[in-house]
Amino acid sequence: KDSNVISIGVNAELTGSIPVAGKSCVNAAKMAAAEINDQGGIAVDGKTMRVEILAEDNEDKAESAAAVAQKFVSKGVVAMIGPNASRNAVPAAIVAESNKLIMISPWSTIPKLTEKKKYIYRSCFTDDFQGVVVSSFIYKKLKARRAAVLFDITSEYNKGIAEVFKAEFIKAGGAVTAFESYSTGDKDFSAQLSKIKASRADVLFLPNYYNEVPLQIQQARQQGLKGMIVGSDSWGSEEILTLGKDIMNGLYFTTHYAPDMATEKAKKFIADYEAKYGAKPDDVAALTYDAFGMLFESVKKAKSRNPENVLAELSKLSNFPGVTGTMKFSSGSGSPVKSAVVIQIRDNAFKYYDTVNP
Amino acid sequence: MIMDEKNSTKLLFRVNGLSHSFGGLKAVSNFNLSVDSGAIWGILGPNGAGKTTVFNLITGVYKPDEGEIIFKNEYIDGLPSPAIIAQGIARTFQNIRLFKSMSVLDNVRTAAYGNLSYPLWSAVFRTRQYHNWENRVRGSSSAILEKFGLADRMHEQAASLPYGQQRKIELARALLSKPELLLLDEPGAGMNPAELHNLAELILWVRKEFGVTIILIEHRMQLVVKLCDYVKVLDFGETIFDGMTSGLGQSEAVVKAYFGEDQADARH
Amino acid sequence: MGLLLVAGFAAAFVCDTFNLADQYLAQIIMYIGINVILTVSLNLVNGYMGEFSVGHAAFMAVGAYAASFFSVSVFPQNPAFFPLSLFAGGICAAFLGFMIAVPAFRARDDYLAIITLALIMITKSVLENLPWFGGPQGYHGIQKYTNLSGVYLCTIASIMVIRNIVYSNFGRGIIAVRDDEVAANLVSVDTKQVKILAFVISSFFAGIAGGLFAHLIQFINPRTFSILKSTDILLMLYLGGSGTIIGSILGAAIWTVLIEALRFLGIWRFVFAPVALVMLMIYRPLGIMGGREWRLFIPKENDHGRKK
Amino acid sequence: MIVQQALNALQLGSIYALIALGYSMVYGVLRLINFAHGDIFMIGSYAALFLAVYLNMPIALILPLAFCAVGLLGVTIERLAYRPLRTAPRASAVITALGVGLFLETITLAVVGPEPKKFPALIDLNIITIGAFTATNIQIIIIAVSIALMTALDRLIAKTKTGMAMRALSWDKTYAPLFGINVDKIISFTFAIGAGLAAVAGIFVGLAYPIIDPYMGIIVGWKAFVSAVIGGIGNVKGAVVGGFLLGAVEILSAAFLPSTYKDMIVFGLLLIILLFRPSGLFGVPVQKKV
Amino acid sequence: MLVIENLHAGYGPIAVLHGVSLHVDEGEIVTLIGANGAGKSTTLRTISRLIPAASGTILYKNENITRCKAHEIARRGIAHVPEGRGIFGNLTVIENLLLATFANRTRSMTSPVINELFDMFPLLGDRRRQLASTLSGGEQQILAIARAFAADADFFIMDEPSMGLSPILVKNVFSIIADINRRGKTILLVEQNAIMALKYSNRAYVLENGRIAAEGRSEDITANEELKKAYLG
Ligand SMILES: Nc1ncnc2c1ncn2[C@@H]1O[C@H](COP(=O)(O)OP(=O)(O)OP(=O)(O)O)[C@@H](O)[C@H]1O
Ligand SMILES: Nc1ncnc2c1ncn2[C@@H]1O[C@H](COP(=O)(O)OP(=O)(O)OP(=O)(O)O)[C@@H](O)[C@H]1O
Ligand SMILES: [Mg+2]
Ligand SMILES: [Mg+2]
Repeated sequence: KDSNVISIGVNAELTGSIPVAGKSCVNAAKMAAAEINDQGGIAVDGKTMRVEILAEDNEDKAESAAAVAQKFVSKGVVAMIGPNASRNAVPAAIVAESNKLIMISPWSTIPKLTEKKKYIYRSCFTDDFQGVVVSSFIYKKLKARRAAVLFDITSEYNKGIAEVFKAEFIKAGGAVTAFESYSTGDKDFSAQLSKIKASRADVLFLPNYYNEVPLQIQQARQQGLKGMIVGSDSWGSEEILTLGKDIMNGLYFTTHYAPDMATEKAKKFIADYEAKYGAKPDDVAALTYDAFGMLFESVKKAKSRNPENVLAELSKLSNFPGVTGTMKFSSGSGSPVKSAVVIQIRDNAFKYYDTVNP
Repeated sequence: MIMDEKNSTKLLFRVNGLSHSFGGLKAVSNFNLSVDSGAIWGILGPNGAGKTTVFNLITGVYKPDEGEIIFKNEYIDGLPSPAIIAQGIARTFQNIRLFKSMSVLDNVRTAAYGNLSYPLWSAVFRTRQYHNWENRVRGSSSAILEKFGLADRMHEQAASLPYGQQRKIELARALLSKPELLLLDEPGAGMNPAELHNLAELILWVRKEFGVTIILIEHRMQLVVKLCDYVKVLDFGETIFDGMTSGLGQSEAVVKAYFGEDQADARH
Repeated sequence: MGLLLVAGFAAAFVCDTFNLADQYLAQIIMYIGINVILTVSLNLVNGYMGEFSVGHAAFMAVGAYAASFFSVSVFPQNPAFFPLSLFAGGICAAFLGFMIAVPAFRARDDYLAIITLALIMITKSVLENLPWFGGPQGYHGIQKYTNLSGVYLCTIASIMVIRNIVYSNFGRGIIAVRDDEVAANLVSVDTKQVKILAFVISSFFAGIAGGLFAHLIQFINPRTFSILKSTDILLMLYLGGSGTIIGSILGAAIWTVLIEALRFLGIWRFVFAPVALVMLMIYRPLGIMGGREWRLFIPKENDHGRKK
Repeated sequence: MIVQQALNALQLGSIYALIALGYSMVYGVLRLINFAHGDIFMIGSYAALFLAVYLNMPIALILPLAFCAVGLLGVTIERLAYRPLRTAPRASAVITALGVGLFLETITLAVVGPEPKKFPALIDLNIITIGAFTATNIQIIIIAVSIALMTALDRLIAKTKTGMAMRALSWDKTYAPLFGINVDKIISFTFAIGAGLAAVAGIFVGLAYPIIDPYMGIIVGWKAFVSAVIGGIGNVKGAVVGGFLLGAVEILSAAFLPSTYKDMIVFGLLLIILLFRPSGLFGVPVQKKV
Repeated sequence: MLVIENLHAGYGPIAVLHGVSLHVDEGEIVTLIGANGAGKSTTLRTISRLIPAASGTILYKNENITRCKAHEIARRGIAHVPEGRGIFGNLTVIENLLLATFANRTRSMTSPVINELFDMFPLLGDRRRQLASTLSGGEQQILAIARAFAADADFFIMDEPSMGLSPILVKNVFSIIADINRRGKTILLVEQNAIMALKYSNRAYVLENGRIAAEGRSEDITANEELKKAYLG
């Protein structure tokens, strides 16, 4: 073990069903490390140390995610960033917690991830919060009373948020007229969409990944579905614009940050990322970058690599100015309190529309 | 209970009015046979007459459309094959069917499955019961193989042996289940006259040694003449001759359908 | 031999009790053990019986969910009850194996592949829709009861049981079904019974492996038990060589270690690994062991020094 | 509604059927479940994307070119990976196929990157509306071309000597050369046609569902395999009927039953079909005389 | 017409033929006899290249065909009735016959040709649309023989054509063999029904353990007491 580096593990889905997320995560991680190293590193234990990234592929498999976490424990990393999908984050978190390894998941939104855990953090908000946000947006802002949902039932994120939304929307007084599902990899949604059409919903909520959403919208329009369509943070990759083109215009989704309203810090991040990788950062990249930001901040404050010291600082973090908004941790929870934004797609670009605070 | 109609000799096996068709083709119709203990019966007939089908019906490969099959005073028609075999009927196949990946010994031993007398857990924990039974089966299998002159090739893969020896393995396998009735489907196919001679000796010896009753299907008259006490000749599923072997040549129908006019020539 | 086994257990037990082994190493060893159980048990159906089942992920899933259900909700939260939960999981999986054996009587060959594929899809869909187990969000709150000695015991037990079955009258029946099912029937092998037996035993151990897996990872979700899990097991089985126990063990160990060791290659290991696999299949179609069994796994009474 | 859904089912079914044909043909000749076939279909989609975006070709050129290029890929795969295994146990070949599939996926992932790609609109979309019923010209083209291709293939297999040779090989390869059949050639031909049809399906998927990614072949591949089996694997008519049936069941079960249970219903139905017709709808049970 | 010199062949590591030399002249019927496992079928399989020759040469019509592929040999006009029949069970009887014309590009299967075959073998005529796998053993054997004629070859290799046939059909088959021989076809025959075969053939070879042990005119072989005892019973 090199005694003069701060090693940080990245537990990412480089192969398997969400390789894009894995790649963004590793990209952002490398960028964050390079930035801090360009500044000379971080002063800890009386020395200035460079940051070293150990990125490992977890194949988008629970057991591999756990194995990678265990490997990082053996290697004595200071902290682990990732995994991103909840199905991998949860088992990795179990390993991390029992081995006292700090873990920050950029993207896992399942509420259970951080419950009753001391060492587990995340840089995104949870499904619960987002479900409320989407529901109130549709109910209050769009003034819609009849909503339909189409979601991927085999994916924990999609199903989780769809259910929270349904409960919230009904609680608010609306009606969920159709609650339809499909399986990952399906390409034809015509049957579900015509049921949705027949249910006379005003709004369709699609809490699905950006690589599927354009297909769904295209087919919805072909079926003659004319109402508004709303999405969640899983839309938050500009790829969705390339894939969907015009049909995306006018639609809303909730997410972590809006590029056009971004802070200086965020603008710089976006520009740097684009310069380095030739593509706009997606939400995984931004959240990973923030996970690193929070971690670096805590290490700096603790002036130590000792996990317990770092953890003490991390848990106290308040008003951390991240790319994806300002975050703070309170009451011992590893889930940050942060605001969500609503974005509207206009002229083939993400445009800030509204901010929702917790 | 079916009463023994005949006299002193014991009736072992009886088939009454057996019929079977494939689609529109009536492969076997109204086939009757009564076999006494210890006899050797031959079933003859032109190609496609339905002989193999009769064996398949007896051993439960096909279910008869009509008719009954009675073995040792019990109806066996409609039973699944393993149950029929376990009653004491064994057979060989027109095209040799050995278990290719198994050793000669294992091929033969497999036929003891029907008499299995230890439970699964006994095998898992290798109890005394397991060892006793396995030793017994191994003993009787090697004994049979020994008698067939195959003892030295016992552990070789069955498929690598020459044709003639494979036929013997099949016969040995059939005998392991201690059958009372043995059905042989063209055992002499592909053998030269000298080998046929040896085969006949072997079958006679098997009858004596194991006390089995035999029904065989055969086209090689040399074998039929030497072995069979009685023959039955089928043509288009119908019986055209039924009686002592010696009477075969006298039946005009048989000569016409089976031997062809120049009978002497065919009876080599 | 017996001594060796006891020593192995003692070593595992000591490591567990005093937390001696490196946790990462221990984790990988346990994965290997679980994979060996899966591979050896699949071998019974795919190797010895010569069918092509792809349903092991489903049996594993049922074992995992059932064992977790028992350990979380039925029995007291105490490791002492873990063997019971594990066994219950195995039984549930075995029951599913029994159910699938019935259509398997009728379909043969590649239709069995399809039936078992359907089984995976249905099992996964059921688990996604059952509210009690968390659906796609997964089953949480499982305790870590799986340890080295547990995995060791189960692995050895599965190997011994399958070895003893294969080299018994039942095993000859199973192999006879592979070589010639019709002929097997006609030399008194009850092929229905044989198939039920093979399926039930095979899925029982897959269920055990699932239970161990669940209590190691402490979290399971339906996606873990997708068709990809089955293909992994298939790859391990045929990599080592089906129809031999040593082949299954080697296949599981090599594949697990290789994928783990080459993790740093990222995507590229899944470019190279298949190429290596295809090359191996071409030059050794029967897998690494080439159909040869290790003497250790042939019971004394069956060992004839196999002439080539 | 039902007419509308039927049309949707036909479109999905055509695609399944085209891919299922490749499975079935290869299976028919080699008794090999070519698990790489779904990935060949994916390559077909990418090949068309390449031709359209980088070489700016029109659809009329892309279809035949992609057919040939991917057909050649099929032949190459057979040549390199499957031919050496022709006498090996069947399972080795199946595992090799799994390996080839995995290779095709990851090499695509590594080379073109994991980001999904937008498939260009090669045909201008026209929506035809008659009352409440809407159809698109793309739907109609897909269905028509698929049916034409399948009919041609069925004729080929049932009526020509080559077709007969293909069927003969599935029964026995050792003795086939005795009758002047060039086994290698027939097998290569089979792979070429099967892979070519998969490429056509790949293009059609691109047209109908214009987002493609390196993993798109997995699910569709399995489903096409299921179609082939429902119909009776090794049987061309069966593959077509199986494909349409699966498309119909998927669409109709999602349309008229709770869509959460879709997979359960689809695969449950498959189980039931196989329970009552263990060799598939059109499969002739393999009868070997005892 | 066919000259084999010092042929060695076998199955993988197992050597079966240890230097077989024989020749068949145009218009002849030559019989090859020998005990089970002597290597008769192996010899025939090597000629039609179902298995490769390890060494030695095979000349057909003065051309070396030792390295030709099996389908090329068939297309040169050598028809092989294999042991175990090798019929295609999933094709119908008529399709089996049609397929055999693959070997002869110039011959399209017109109905007169098929009808001629069905006239020759009436047993098949009744079953022309039946799947070959469901034929009885003897029917399959007849189909295998008929199929060899479909390609209109010049040279026929027949491996135990009478196996499993009833006496009447055995005679029938032999008379057909004699008949096509009269029409100028050459035949190499392996038969266990040696007496019958020798009666119809011009010359014969005796194969023992992969070597030619004796050869001569058929009458001489029949008369040889020693051979008679070993092979003719
Ligand atoms: N499964 C089947 N489907 C259709 N026809 C069949 C089937 N099995 C047998 N047959 C037909 O039934 C008839 C009787 O067949 P079988 O095998 O019993 O004849 P065999 O008397 O044994 O003839 P051989 O002496 O040639 O073996 C034949 O004409 C055959 O074509
Ligand atoms: N596929 C094979 N693999 C290995 N050995 C074989 C194979 N086929 C035949 N043999 C062996 O080759 C030897 C010669 O066999 P061959 O079939 O040529 O004999 P044959 O003279 O035709 O005998 P038969 O009268 O039984 O047909 C035998 O010892 C046999 O065991
Ligand atoms: Mg017969
Ligand atoms: Mg021979």
